[in-house]
Amino acid sequence: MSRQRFRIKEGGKIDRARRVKFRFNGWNYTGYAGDTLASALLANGVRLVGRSFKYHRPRGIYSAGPEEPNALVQLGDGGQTVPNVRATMVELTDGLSATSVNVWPSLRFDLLSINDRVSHLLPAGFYYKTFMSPAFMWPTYENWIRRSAGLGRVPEAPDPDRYDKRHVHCDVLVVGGGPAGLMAAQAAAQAGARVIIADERAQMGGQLLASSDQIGGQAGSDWAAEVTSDLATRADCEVLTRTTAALFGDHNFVVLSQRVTGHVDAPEGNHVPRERIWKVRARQVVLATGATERPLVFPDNDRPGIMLASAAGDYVHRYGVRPGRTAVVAGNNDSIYPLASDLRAAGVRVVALADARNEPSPLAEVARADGVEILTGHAVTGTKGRMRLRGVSLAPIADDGLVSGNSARRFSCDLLCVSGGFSPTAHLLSQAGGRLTFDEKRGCLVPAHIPRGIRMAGSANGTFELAAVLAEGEAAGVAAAEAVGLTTGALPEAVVDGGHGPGAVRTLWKIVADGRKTKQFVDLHNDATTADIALAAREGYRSVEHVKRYTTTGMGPDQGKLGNVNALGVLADELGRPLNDVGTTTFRPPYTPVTFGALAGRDIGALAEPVRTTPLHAWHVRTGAKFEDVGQWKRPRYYPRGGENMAQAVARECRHVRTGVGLLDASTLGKIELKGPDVGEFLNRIYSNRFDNLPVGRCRYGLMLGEDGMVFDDGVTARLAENHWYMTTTTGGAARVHEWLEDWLQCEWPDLQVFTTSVSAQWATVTLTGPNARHVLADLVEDIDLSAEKFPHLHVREARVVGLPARIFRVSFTGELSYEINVPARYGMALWQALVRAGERFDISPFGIEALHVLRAEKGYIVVGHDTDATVTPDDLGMRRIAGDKKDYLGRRSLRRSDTAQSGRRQLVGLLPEEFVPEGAQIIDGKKLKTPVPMIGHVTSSYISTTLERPIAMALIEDGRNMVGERVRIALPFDQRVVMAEVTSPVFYDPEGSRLND
Amino acid sequence: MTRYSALNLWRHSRQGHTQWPEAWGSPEPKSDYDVIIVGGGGHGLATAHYLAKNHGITNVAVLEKGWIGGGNTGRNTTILRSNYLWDESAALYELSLKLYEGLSKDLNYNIMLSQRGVINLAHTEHEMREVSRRVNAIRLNGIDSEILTPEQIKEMVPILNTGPGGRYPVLGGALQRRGGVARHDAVAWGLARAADSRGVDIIQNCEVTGFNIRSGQVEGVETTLGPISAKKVGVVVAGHAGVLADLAGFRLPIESHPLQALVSEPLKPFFNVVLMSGTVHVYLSQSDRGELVMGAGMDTYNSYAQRGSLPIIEQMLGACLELFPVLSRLKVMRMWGGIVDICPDASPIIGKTPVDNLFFNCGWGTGGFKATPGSGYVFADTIAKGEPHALAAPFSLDRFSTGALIDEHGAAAVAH
Amino acid sequence: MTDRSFAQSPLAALHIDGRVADASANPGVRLQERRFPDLLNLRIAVADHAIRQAVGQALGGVLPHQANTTSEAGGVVVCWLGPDEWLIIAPHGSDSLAYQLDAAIGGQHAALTDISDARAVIRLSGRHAREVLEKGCDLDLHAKIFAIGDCAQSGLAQAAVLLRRLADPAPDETTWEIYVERSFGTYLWMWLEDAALEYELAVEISD
Amino acid sequence: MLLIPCPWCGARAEKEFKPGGEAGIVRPLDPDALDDAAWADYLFNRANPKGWHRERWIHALGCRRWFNVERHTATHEIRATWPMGETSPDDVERGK
Ligand SMILES: Cc1cc2nc3c(=O)[nH]c(=O)nc-3n(C[C@H](O)[C@H](O)[C@H](O)COP(=O)(O)OP(=O)(O)OC[C@H]3O[C@@H](n4cnc5c(N)ncnc54)[C@H](O)[C@@H]3O)c2cc1C
Ligand SMILES: NC(=O)c1ccc[n+]([C@@H]2O[C@H](COP(=O)([O-])OP(=O)(O)OC[C@H]3O[C@@H](n4cnc5c(N)ncnc54)[C@H](O)[C@@H]3O)[C@@H](O)[C@H]2O)c1
Ligand SMILES: Cc1cc2nc3c(=O)[nH]c(=O)nc-3n(C[C@H](O)[C@H](O)[C@H](O)COP(=O)(O)O)c2cc1C
Ligand SMILES: [Zn+2]
Repeated sequence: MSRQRFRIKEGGKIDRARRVKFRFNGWNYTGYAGDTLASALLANGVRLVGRSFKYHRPRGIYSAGPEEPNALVQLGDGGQTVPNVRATMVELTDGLSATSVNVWPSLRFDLLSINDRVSHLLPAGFYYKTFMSPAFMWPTYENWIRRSAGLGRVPEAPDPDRYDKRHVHCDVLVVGGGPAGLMAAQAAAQAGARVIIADERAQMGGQLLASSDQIGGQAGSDWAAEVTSDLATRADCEVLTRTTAALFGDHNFVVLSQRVTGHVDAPEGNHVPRERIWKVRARQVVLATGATERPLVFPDNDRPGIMLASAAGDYVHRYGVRPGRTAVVAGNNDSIYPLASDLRAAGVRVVALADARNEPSPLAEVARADGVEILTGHAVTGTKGRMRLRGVSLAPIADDGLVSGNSARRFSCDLLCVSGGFSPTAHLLSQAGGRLTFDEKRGCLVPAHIPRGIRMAGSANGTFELAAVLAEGEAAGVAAAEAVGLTTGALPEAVVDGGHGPGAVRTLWKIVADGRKTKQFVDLHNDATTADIALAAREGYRSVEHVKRYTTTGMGPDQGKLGNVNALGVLADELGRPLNDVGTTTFRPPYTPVTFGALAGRDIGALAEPVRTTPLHAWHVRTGAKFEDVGQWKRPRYYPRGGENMAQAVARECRHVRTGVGLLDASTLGKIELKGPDVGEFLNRIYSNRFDNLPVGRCRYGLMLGEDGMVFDDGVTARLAENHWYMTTTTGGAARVHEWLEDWLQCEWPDLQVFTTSVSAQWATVTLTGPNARHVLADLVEDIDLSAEKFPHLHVREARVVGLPARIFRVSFTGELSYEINVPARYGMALWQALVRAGERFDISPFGIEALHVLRAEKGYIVVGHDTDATVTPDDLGMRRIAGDKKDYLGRRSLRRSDTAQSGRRQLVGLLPEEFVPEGAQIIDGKKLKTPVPMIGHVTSSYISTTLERPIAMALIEDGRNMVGERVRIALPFDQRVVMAEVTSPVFYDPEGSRLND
Repeated sequence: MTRYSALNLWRHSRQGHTQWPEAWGSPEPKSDYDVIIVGGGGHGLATAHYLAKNHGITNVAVLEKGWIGGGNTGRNTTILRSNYLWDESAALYELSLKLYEGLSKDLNYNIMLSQRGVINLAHTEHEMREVSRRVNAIRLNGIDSEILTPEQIKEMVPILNTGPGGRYPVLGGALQRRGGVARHDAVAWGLARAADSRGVDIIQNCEVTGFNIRSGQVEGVETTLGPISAKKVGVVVAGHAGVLADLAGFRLPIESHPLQALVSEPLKPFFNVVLMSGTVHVYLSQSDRGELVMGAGMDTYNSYAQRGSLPIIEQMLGACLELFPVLSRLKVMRMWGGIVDICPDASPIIGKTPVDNLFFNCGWGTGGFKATPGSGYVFADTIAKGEPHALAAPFSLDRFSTGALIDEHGAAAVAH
Repeated sequence: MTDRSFAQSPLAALHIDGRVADASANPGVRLQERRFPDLLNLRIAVADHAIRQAVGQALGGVLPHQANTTSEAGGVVVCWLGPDEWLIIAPHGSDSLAYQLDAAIGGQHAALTDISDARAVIRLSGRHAREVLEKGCDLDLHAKIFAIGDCAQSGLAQAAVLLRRLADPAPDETTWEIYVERSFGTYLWMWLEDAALEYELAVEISD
Repeated sequence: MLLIPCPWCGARAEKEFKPGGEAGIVRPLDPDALDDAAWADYLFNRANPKGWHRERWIHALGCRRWFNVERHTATHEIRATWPMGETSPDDVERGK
């Protein structure tokens, strides 16, 4: 166990009282609560943490934040393993275990580092130019490419953790808890606004935690803590740490992703989610997301031990870690001077500071006084060391980035801190539709167009001096509050000590050195180099979007947070065009990667989608029904008895209905009440057949067509009173039909006096059917005469059944004498049980939808969506009779279109196949099965009919009605054979309808 | 054209790859072309390629308002298959798949075609019926297609949740083994390079802003780079078809909607087929670079914004985790949208328009990447001859008047 | 009316009373089924002021005309559902109300529909009640925006609901009634239980 | 995710709504008077503009009213919403 040799004696925001044990690549280490995995590894002197994506080059920790391109690890194992985690963002907890990704067999000895040796054969896009012949080898090559790509491993077990979501609304959302964000939040909160402030990191404070800047005479970090706790105590203010604003959507909709557990002080309880998505609808948004420091591009700029200057500051101040022993600092702006001093104070020897600018900085004096050798007009021109940095070369650089002669000086060091300037973190602004422009003086892309309702503040806006950052934050908070109609007074003025900005920046996109052996990485993550960009430009891939895709710059998990601006610069140089001409690639969500689990939330497992059940569901379950999913509904498919399989149960259930009596739960049917004087006229337009002449007390089957003339729903509608109608729809069509009716009523025919109300759930519907149905019901019903004369087919009655108020319809989908009995849903179970009891002496049996389908097919009744798709007209179904031409109705005109009106379309017929054929089987023209085989139709429904004791089917066949009596071929291509079938009328059973009229 | 080959790669490596020629040039537009193709997506480039290759028409310009391949060609989930229900569709998509099978060779550009098999899951009896109908028809059309049992699917996709009690139980599925994926960018770039090598002008950053139409006949286009005349104009602009039709003075049965996709962070290979579930809108494959590439459903409102709404993504990921519970800890790396051109019958429109010599090819909606070479092939033929290619004829615009729609809605809710 | 003991509430299959036992000692959320309220759906044309007035009178007040508000008189609550639609919530057994309303309508064009069995009604209260709702509902439920007595139709999780805010039972607690289509009742209850777990849950004896 | 001001209920999240396509398409009073092409125009052809679009939405999870929206299809900005059957605020201003 190592001793944290690189831990500074004092300081940092870590809790030195709490030691934390962890493992990395199988070795044991300790760190402190408050550490990240990265800071703890550095404290333990671990420099080599991973291998690069393509060339498998040794890599170390490069940053201290979400932009980390190198230190990606696999956390834990089993269900809880997490691939591709940034070590810089993982808070250290006891027992944490991590391994490097993309290495084999080990981090130190990685076989695929051979790629680095043959990298001259693997320039950008090499795979497009090779592996083409012989063609049969490509799958092998592809396999090899696939195996060498990719990073972490997928977990092997389901995720044991919970994820959750929350919708919130606020007046002002502040993203970023640095000085700018804290000021903005404070100003807005003081005005009485509902404020949410979110920061990705574990603590509020942003760069204040990583510097020695002071505000109001106290350490910046203390100031931040004070403001934060003040905000946290306010009623309408939500302070969210460890919360990333991941997505900026339309109309100020911002998605935050919060890490709730997994850190030392995480909330307790096993139902607490691991992550929570906050969906924020903000009236105003302040983006105070700071800036990301840019790397410098120079030969071999990727060795372990090279890191961002601000990251070095972060490790010193936030974590009390010395990121190295001997350092060189290099940059193109003022920020490196305070860093050099800070490093020295932390006990790091700073042997040289290379400032690319020729003008000495006013800040240089302090560093010089500290004894740091300052080289102006110099840049890094090379580095040494493979598994870790051993030294750097610094040389004077001409205006065009050319290294002048042989003047390089070598410095031994194990740490190189680089600063290539600062890029405002404007991802969210871009997602929201904002635009950026390159500012030469500040050397960065700054907001140029900011959409309404959004304000930029601080470094995110290209403002880098602390005093100005604070002022801008406050102004943004005040303005946001005012925009929602609130007023606020000024906050107490904060006097700043330190907090210098970068000053004038000398942009230097790459070093022009000779020697092809070295690589200058632009995208550390994806191993894209300046040579790759040059190659892309040379080959004609000149649009910045082409360069991105050809070189894969910016396409890794860091999405170019570090590399993109440098890549633009390199490309602009290459094309000889100003950077603003080159433009940027598109910023896309999420800002940093978000887990699938969090975005799915609790809509998984049993809650993935609602399970809808009828009032009789518990009975079906108790009776052992097998269910079928129909949309979101669970419907009993069949009720096996004893050891029955489905076919046996269905055959028995059919027999019960045909010879005795059966009982079906039809509660899922859609039901709509229509009231008003114009319902009859309305239905005339909605249904293809006429309804206004339907007498009170009767019901009628109707077909609904889309305006394209195709059948889209069917059902029975009853007239309960002069102005009171009751419509039933298919189960799946219930919601759609109701919307359809309202659509026409509200938008097209507002003059019609019709009100619709959905009552699908109000009624439990039980179908009692079979020759004995009347006998069963007779015992239970009061008030009405059930005789065929008094209550014939297609009539409706209101009555009491076992004392329950009921609406009874004589409609039949089985072909037998049927009663559809509707009672208020609360009494559904009472009714069902009463019917079961009363039916005992007739050997009543419940039956499921499978038997129903057999029974209805025997009668030739269609099921919309089963025997039809979106291409079937009433005439195709043989229902021209109820789709006449006497009145206009929806879809009618379409039936007259030349193709739709032609004869010989696919028409519904019955089939008597010689053996059972599967639904979906195709009916073919001709004898041979040699492809392509002409097809003339397909089997829509197919069953073994118990009643007819033979297979029957329904089919849509070209000109089918003219083929009745002929024999057709049904192809079974898997068995390479055909089955013959006779074309018949689809009505196989009781064509006169005597049974249902009984 | 410098041939691409391993040998040449090695040769060039000795010059530090500094001597590679341009894959395609960037010429100034000429004043006059035989054919102008509007839209430098895969379909437009393929059209130009086949005009030159099959018909010897090389005085052709492809006008692209942005960068070639930057439309839906550059933002789709790259699923290729030809298992369509209706004969007309099956023939067209099968032509395309066949062309894909030889495309790397034809273009001398590796499009990284990966025929790892496409599985369509069925979660309900209804979907099983659809699978049966479709697979039967496809097989009889001579196209490879199989029905799989849940056990067979589990064997091919071990991480699939086929356990009892799942909200989306897997009852079976359809498999097309020749289906797969291809690198979208490579398809566009390879076609561009091949067309360029035959003399086609590829002109980027050139937006068509109007048509010059005289007595019902197109004579050229207005562009941001000035007017250009042409004997014939073919418009292949996917989501922007409606905009261009408006410029030409007619309306189309097309609406533009955002369709979203996302990629996860890259992972070691673990998923070796292409899997689609139409009802729950999950479409996924793992790219050669290791990301999971996933398609989601379509936003139902009109939009040209190339981004969609979050609920679509949430719904897709919920369903995805129900099917693949082990993916919960993966992370979304990037999400984006494309503008798809939706036709009422989910089939494309290829051919003549009310304006003479002006041809449109659009309406591929959520599923046209797989059609890229086939579409270009028949469209080039149609433009060259002035009459619809036999395979394109059923997809003419007047089917909306006659009612002879080719309704693929039944075949897949979203046809990736 | 038939004997109430025949009647099954929409959530009967959950045996809610059996879940009461596992209550936490200091629950942040309480759940309860409100059983068998009388529910009437009422539609009157937007411009039909006369019927509105007559119906309002029959209800002992006025029909709320402001969106997303309720009115209450004599234990009967009327929720605004839309410009021509209201939900009337009355205590169980208010049979005469429907007759009075029918009388007020008097054969004119309006639609009064009994939907007492078409909804499951869940009451949610406690310190964290609002947070539970916020997990699945897009509405702004802040006390200042969604006041006591307000109502709104929206989505909760994957179900369509009517939400109604009742008086606060204690200074830091809120109470809500959720009306959902009966067939979604079990789903929504399970969803609410699951959502409430992190705040500790108590199930109360049904009303 | 859009925030859509329902003319009746106020601003609500997109999830509560469903779009119904281009607004103002009137069903021909006498369909028989139309030839196939004219009927197809009513049935299928849409303006589908890139820019301001007048369209119909229904507040499906709210008041269940259809209404009109004027929305920009490239930026998604919503300029106005108004009830079915009424004139758009814009047209009112222009005295249409
Ligand atoms: C998220 C998503 C997933 C998809 N998944 C699949 C899938 O898995 N499988 C599949 O087969 N298909 C898929 N598709 C569909 C497929 O991407 C498209 O159908 C296909 O790429 C269309 O190609 P295209 O060349 O016609 O159009 P595009 O590639 O869009 O090209 C059209 C070009 O026209 C240009 N243009 C537009 N207006 C003008 C103008 N005025 N002047 C000049 N140029 C103009 C555009 O800039 C664009 O480059 C998907 C689509 C999306 C968005
Ligand atoms: N020395 C220099 O040259 C120099 C240069 C630049 C900035 N600075 C200093 O940096 C500070 C700038 O202050 P500031 O407030 O603008 O920025 P900041 O960097 O201090 O704070 C920004 C905060 O936003 C958070 N953040 C970024 N994106 C986020 C997202 N999507 N979701 C959630 N959180 C996110 C970050 O975690 C960070 O804490 C000042 O102290 C300034 O002096 C100094
Ligand atoms: C098949 C496919 C794979 C992709 N893989 C990646 C990837 O690995 N990394 C990445 O950043 N983007 C990836 N993208 C997304 C692109 O970066 C980009 O978002 C997409 O092409 C749309 O373009 P736009 O975002 O520039 O509008 C991929 C896109 C497709 C179509
Ligand atoms: Zn509304």
